[in-house]
Amino acid sequence: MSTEKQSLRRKLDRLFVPLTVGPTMLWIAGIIVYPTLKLLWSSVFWTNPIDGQKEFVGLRNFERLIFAEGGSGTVFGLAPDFVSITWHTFVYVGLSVSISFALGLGIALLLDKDLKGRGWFRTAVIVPWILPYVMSGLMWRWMFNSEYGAINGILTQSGLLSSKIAFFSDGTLAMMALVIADIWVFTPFIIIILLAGLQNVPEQLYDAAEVDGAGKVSRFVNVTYPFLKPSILVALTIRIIFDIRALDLVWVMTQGGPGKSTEVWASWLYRTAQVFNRPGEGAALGVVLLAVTFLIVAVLYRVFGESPY
Amino acid sequence: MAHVELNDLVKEFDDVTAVDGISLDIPDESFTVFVGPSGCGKTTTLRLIAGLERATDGEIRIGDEVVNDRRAYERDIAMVFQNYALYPHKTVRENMRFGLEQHDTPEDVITERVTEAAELLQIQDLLERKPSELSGGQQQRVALGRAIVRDPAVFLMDEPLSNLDAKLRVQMRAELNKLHEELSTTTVYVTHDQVEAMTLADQIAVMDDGQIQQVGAPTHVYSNPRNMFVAGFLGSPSMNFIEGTLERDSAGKLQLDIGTETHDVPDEFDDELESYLGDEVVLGIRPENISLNQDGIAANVHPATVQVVEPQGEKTVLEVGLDTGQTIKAAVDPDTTVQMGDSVNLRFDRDSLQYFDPQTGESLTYESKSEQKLTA
Amino acid sequence: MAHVELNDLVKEFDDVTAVDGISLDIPDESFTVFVGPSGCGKTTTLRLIAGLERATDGEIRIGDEVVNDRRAYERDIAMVFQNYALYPHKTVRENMRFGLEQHDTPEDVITERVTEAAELLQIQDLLERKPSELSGGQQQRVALGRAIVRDPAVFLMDEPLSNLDAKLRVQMRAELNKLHEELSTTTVYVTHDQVEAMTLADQIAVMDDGQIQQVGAPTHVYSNPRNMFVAGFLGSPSMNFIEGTLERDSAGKLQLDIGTETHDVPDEFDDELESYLGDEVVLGIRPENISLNQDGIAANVHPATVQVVEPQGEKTVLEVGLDTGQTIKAAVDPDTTVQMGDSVNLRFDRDSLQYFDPQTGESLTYESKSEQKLTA
Amino acid sequence: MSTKQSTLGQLIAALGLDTENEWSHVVRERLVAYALLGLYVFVIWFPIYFIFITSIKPTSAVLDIPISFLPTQPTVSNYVEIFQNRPFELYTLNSLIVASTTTVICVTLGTVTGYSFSRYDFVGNKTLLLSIVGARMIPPIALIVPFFSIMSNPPLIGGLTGSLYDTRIALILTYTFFNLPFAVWIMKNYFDGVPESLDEQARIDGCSRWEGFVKIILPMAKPGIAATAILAFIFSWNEFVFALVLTSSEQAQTLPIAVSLFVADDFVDWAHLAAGGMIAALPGILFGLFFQQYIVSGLTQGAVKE
Amino acid sequence: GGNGSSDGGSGSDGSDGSDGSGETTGTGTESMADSIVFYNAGSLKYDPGTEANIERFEEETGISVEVNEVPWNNLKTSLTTIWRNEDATVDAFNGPTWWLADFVASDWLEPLELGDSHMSNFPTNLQDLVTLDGKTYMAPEFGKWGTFLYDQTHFEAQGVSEPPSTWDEVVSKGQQLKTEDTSPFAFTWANKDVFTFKQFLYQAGGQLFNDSNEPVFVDAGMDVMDFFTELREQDLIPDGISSMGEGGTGDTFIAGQLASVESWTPLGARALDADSWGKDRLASAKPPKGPDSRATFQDTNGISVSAFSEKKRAAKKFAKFMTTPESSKTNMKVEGNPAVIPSVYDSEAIQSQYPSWLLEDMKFNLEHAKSETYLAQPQVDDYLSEQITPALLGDKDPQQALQTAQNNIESLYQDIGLL
Ligand SMILES: Nc1ncnc2c1ncn2[C@@H]1O[C@H](COP(=O)(O)OP(=O)(O)OP(=O)(O)O)[C@@H](O)[C@H]1O
Ligand SMILES: Nc1ncnc2c1ncn2[C@@H]1O[C@H](COP(=O)(O)OP(=O)(O)OP(=O)(O)O)[C@@H](O)[C@H]1O
Ligand SMILES: [Mg+2]
Ligand SMILES: [Mg+2]
Repeated sequence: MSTEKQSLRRKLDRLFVPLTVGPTMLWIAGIIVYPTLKLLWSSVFWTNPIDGQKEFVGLRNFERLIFAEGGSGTVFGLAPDFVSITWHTFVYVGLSVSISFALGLGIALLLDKDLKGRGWFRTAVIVPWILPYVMSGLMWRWMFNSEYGAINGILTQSGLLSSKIAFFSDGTLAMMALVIADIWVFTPFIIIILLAGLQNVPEQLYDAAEVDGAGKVSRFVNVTYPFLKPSILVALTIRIIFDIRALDLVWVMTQGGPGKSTEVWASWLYRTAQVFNRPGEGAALGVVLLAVTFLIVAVLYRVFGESPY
Repeated sequence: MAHVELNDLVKEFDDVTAVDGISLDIPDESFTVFVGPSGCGKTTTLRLIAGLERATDGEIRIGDEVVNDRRAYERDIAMVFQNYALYPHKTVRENMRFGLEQHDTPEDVITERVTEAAELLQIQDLLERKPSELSGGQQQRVALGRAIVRDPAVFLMDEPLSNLDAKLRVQMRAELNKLHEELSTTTVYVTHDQVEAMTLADQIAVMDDGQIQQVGAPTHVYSNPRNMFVAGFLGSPSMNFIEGTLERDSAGKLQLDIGTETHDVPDEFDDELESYLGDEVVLGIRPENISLNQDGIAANVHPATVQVVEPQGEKTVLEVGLDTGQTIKAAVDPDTTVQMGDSVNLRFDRDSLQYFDPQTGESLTYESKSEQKLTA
Repeated sequence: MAHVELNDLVKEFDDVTAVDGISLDIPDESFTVFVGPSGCGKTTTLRLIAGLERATDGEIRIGDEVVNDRRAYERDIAMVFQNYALYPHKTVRENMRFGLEQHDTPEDVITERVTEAAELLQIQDLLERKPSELSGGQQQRVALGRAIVRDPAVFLMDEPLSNLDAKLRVQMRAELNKLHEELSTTTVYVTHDQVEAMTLADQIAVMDDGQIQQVGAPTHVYSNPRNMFVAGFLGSPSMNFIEGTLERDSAGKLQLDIGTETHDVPDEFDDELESYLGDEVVLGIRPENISLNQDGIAANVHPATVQVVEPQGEKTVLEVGLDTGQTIKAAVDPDTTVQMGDSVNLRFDRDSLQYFDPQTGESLTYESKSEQKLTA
Repeated sequence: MSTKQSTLGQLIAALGLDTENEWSHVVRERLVAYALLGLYVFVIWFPIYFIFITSIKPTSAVLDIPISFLPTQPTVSNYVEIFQNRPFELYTLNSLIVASTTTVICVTLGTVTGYSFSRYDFVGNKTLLLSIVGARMIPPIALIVPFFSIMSNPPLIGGLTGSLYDTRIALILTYTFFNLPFAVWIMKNYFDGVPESLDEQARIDGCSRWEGFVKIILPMAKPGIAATAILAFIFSWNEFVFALVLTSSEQAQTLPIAVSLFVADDFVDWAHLAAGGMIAALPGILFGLFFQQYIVSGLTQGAVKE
Repeated sequence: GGNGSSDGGSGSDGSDGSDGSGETTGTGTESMADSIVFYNAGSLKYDPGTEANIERFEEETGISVEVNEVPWNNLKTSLTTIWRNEDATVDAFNGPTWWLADFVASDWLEPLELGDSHMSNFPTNLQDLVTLDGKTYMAPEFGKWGTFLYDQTHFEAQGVSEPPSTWDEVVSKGQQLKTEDTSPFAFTWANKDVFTFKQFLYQAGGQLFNDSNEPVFVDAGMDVMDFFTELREQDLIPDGISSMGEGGTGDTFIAGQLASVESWTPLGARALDADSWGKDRLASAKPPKGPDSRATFQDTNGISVSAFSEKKRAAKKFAKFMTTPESSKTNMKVEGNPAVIPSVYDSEAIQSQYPSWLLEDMKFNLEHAKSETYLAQPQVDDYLSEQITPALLGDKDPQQALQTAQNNIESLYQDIGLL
């Protein structure tokens, strides 16, 4: 090898980290800095939705969103909207993430087995995620349709129910429909991330654990789980981040209704910023969401954030 | 504690037959050592006993039960893996505790046993480290520790001392010996270290190519190999083989024509060898049974030239060229003053001679020698 | 090809000092063997030379260049890792080819070298397998093969034969020897196998606790240990140490009072030992330098009782209790007929005696013995 | 064993369910696995089936009660009608281009950056990683307006490109921004599970960091890369809000927009919607089937595990 | 923020002055562009009438129209985003009248200057709706307002000969019309709850706001609530009204499960085409009279031109063209969209296509439809919706719900400086 080539090679090698990290940082920074600053900036302004007049209000947007300005129906001085929408979000995200995680983990473990035809199973299992969310949302709206939906069809035609259920007229049922759709759509994501993570578990450790007398559960806890942790972290974090700001399904299926019973943070933000044309409050909500997400991720990091080696 | 029985055990991987019909009885409380060349199927056999591989054919019994379909964790065994297989995310202590916890051992017993084992293995100071922070030998000791804290029906150990230095290895060997004397747990042990095999084993099983070549007490197998493979495999440097044609000398005594010289066959082998008269026969003699005879010619003394002198500390190995042209090895006293090029006379210890059929490799004198031993 | 120089090399992990100020000259074309107890820092030293760890302090030179800041790939070394580190997704062949491809070796050379190495290592039939389909010893041979196909400035080998059986190990040792003779590549080798160390090394470096205790030609170090650690570490079973008080007997000759008996100090040590008169001194004698003297009492013959008889094939190790109560080991002829409980007389070979300061562990006779050797 | 085996026997053997060659517990587990997977697949495919059934019903029969779950009078008229009106090939093409370009960028940058984050303890490693992931925590909905203005008047490169509004490039840039942080993060976590001793061996074999990374580590990171790629692809494939705001015509509109165009203000035409939905789903399904072997092998060709 | 509207005025005077003069004088710096970009809500597939008219426009003027289809739910978002960035991407769009107030207040729309001759085609209530501060901002294209349709076969079968003409009759005849499979009455619901409410509010003589922007709907709203409560309690409307989106109502009606229905869509046209329906079965009527009138809610769609457009002349030309009587007729012919020009109903082509009783009722509705343009429409509607939905479902006291809504809206208006 010529010395020239060699010194180039050395130079490139020394630049490995800058060259691998640099472009990504630039890319992200280039496209994030402005919008982020803009978000923070907007959150301390109040824009009149009518004439677009801007006014610096400091933290008043936050105050208004989170704390009730006196008045009735407040919980611990928090705005009733904030409380109820937070609760909906919590229910929606909590239920759909936990159920789809459990389901996804189970399926990933099954698919990790040495099964013939698992390739087809894997593809079949991913499909719900490939469909456009809008399409999925509409599909579930159709499934849950009070008259012609398949769910009502099955329930009544099989004689399980005598009359049809109007899923979208009842807050709880509508939320349930949303959660089911969400699980349906996003479980494949969990499956895929966990399935990839499972490939990193050294097989010999299963042997060691078996010899140590570990049954199935113990092997999972003591061998699979430690190696799966990074993937669990990724899966849960991304899943939660997605769900907290998931808009598509809610918007397509219920638009937050009936009433406000399925309004979640994402739809609230969208409504505030885009529909009501109140970018300042929308931005403030965005900042709150950002903080909450950070908090959740920090907790997840705490719990799952160490590598097995 | 339990005896282990292997009946016609076969294990095939896709296109490789790793274990090819092994039958072996491993008595309760015995210490059985597997030896054999690399890739002969030792580890696979251990894994079959452990329940980590499914036998393609044959039967495995532990205690009186056929365990072919029992899972590893149901078999109550402890195993030291050749590649350690430590849990990377657990500390040394946790690695050692784990097996005990799995068997619902009371906390105080766990603590006690782990402390004890750690001391014995000289890893007390490493208990809070992760495996990635340990040296090779330290990792191996942890792997060993993980097994010996247990109180299983069977111990399976796959070259558990291979990465330790000689001194530590002697200590560990002694500890394992003591442990076995105390607990009398049936132990199956794989090693490539002859000394380990000889000193630890109640019975030694020599494997080759997926099959067991010979089983028996270690000294017995060492001095009475059933065939050339076993003879050549055990001992280091390994046994010298000298080919020759069997004939009778003028006095009617059997002798081996080994080219330009002859070698006198001791009388007691007359019966076994008679039928090979005129045939090719292989003479086997271990290097340590060859000594330098500088006094003068006697029976079975062969002149030779020293080609290589290899001091190994406690002994010195000579590579010597016989006048026939063949090179053989002799292990002699380290104080020897012979040098390259010296002419020496080799004396073959007549009690240690072995004869083999060059075609089948079978020992021609196995039965008679074993008898000798037994009657002795 | 290059010489390697370590100057005051230090490597600290968080709270562990793995290498604690090593200085060593590894001459060009030499074969240097590191030995030392498990965890003493051998692997770490190798990794420092390889450039896989960054030295905390000190200097590493390869050729004439300080390479502390050179990357591993720029150092032109080949290394066999203690834990193999084979690429799991590549076949054996690909594993072996890879290093050559990296160095732009022409295709035909690659093919040739890989084929050759595979034959030499007896893994020709395994070339298309993945590492996970190999036995432990086979994997180790692949790891070795991956290094020897290369033609680097320095070979680094970390216990490359630990998982091979004795026979194969002897073969491989010979092959490595041959290879080194042919290529003369500077080689740094870690082993815990004494025989390997003795037979392969031009120079041997005995390490303990991150420091080098002694460097020198293997036989020299074996027979002239600088201190009790080296003396005790080399040799298996290891050297016996007997403590006593130095005094003069009625005849004015130096003797060691070892309790109920005395031991006569050979005259040539008078000079070195004189100053210790009345002090504690440790006598060292290797088991193989003790023989059974059944003829009658002579100088330095000690009566003892056989406690354990351990036949090891080529020799038999006796554990014998001296009348002083101390237990020592003796390696004797395997043909011996002594049995447990027998009373024997031990003869200590007077040329092989060593004396140490019990406080510092330093050999008191090192200089004189080395001189002897050199003048001899 | 007889040479003639029943088809069932052959199937059982092919699936590894014959007790003769396998552990009985393994066979049992496999059976259970097949059963559970079968059930799961059935349940998740049912809605798709129902939509499909809806789409081949005559418009009028869609609202028949009782609902028929079998195709009684199958017709393709809904499809024909849709196709007459919709440039689905364009939407699909847009979706494909946008999603695959985004995927390539994210996987490439994400993999190299993730690797550096996993292996090198450079200054600010933790902070940078945190800020990368943190960047992604801002709810995208809150960024619609800033993004629109960036895209319609790109800073720095604006003079060269002009407005990126209603171009695929705008979508690619946006989606890359959303996916890259995750890609980096997933890959970082994945590389954490690949033993470092292999990097070392590569260096001994004479590989620079680049070479070792490309030749040794990359092939072992296939499962992680596959997962990242799928994530990036599907996210871009499915994204709706930004596609909506940043595009306005079929030169850049993607499939999700196409689907939502079936929803009119005042009524939902289920039959046509179902047909349109099926069409919109088809590229995804075909794509999935086509790449299934890559997905599967990507997800399984792990380093540490066979 | 009082200068919002005045800004709008000066804005159009200043920067857009050349355009304005261009339109009136026919000369100026801007020549007629040869293409414009038109944002259509949803797929043109569902707007074949518009499609036909666009073709005619292109043929006749040589100006090509690039139609960008934007999903209906999101058109407003798209437009808002684009205009907040003062972007010229959009030249014209079609949308509902109730967007106008906000758009105009933000200075995002260009006055159309359609001229009296054009505007006089439309009924005055509609003219008022698209005129703010004396300028016309939208050319009404096609109408949407409640149509009362009923299933004549079912009525006959239950022995009801005449459709109900008052709220009371809805209740009394409802008892007769009710069968196991069929509900007597239904109206659009789901996310259109506010429209539904407003329609009944107008029939009750109420209004959301008075002339000084004060919300004043509680009293009339209570009439509506009482009516609804009665309907619900007597089981005269289907369960789960909140899932009765327009699609749902229409579909259910066509499926024969509703005796009568109030709907905004061209449901009449759809029902006529449906299987097992026909002129004998479908019938229409004027909406039942409430305490005050038979008004319906006016939800007309029209075409507006962006203030940021660089092709305003062509765009305005387009807006005008699309809303001529001829275009209106075409639209109705092709798609069944009720025309917003009364004279169209008298044209021969239309008369021959639709039954005269249907046309008669449509024309009646067009002329009696009511609406309001008010600012911050989405949020106002939201405040209304979140209160009346539970009230209508019986989960909340109606009086309190209405009062809360009114209070909320009032403070909203105070907040944004309207009160
Ligand atoms: N990454 C690490 N972190 C902390 N301590 C370490 C690390 N690597 C090695 N050590 C410690 O440094 C010391 C030297 O280790 P090294 O691997 O060099 O030993 P060795 O001489 O090769 O031993 P062996 O013969 O057992 O392989 C040991 O005590 C070991 O525990
Ligand atoms: N998973 C596998 N797939 C294919 N062949 C295998 C597999 N495991 C082991 N083998 C082969 O089976 C044979 C026996 O392997 P085994 O590991 O039992 O050898 P061993 O006696 O333990 O050797 P060593 O002393 O080298 O560890 C070897 O030839 C090996 O290559
Ligand atoms: Mg093995
Ligand atoms: Mg080491």
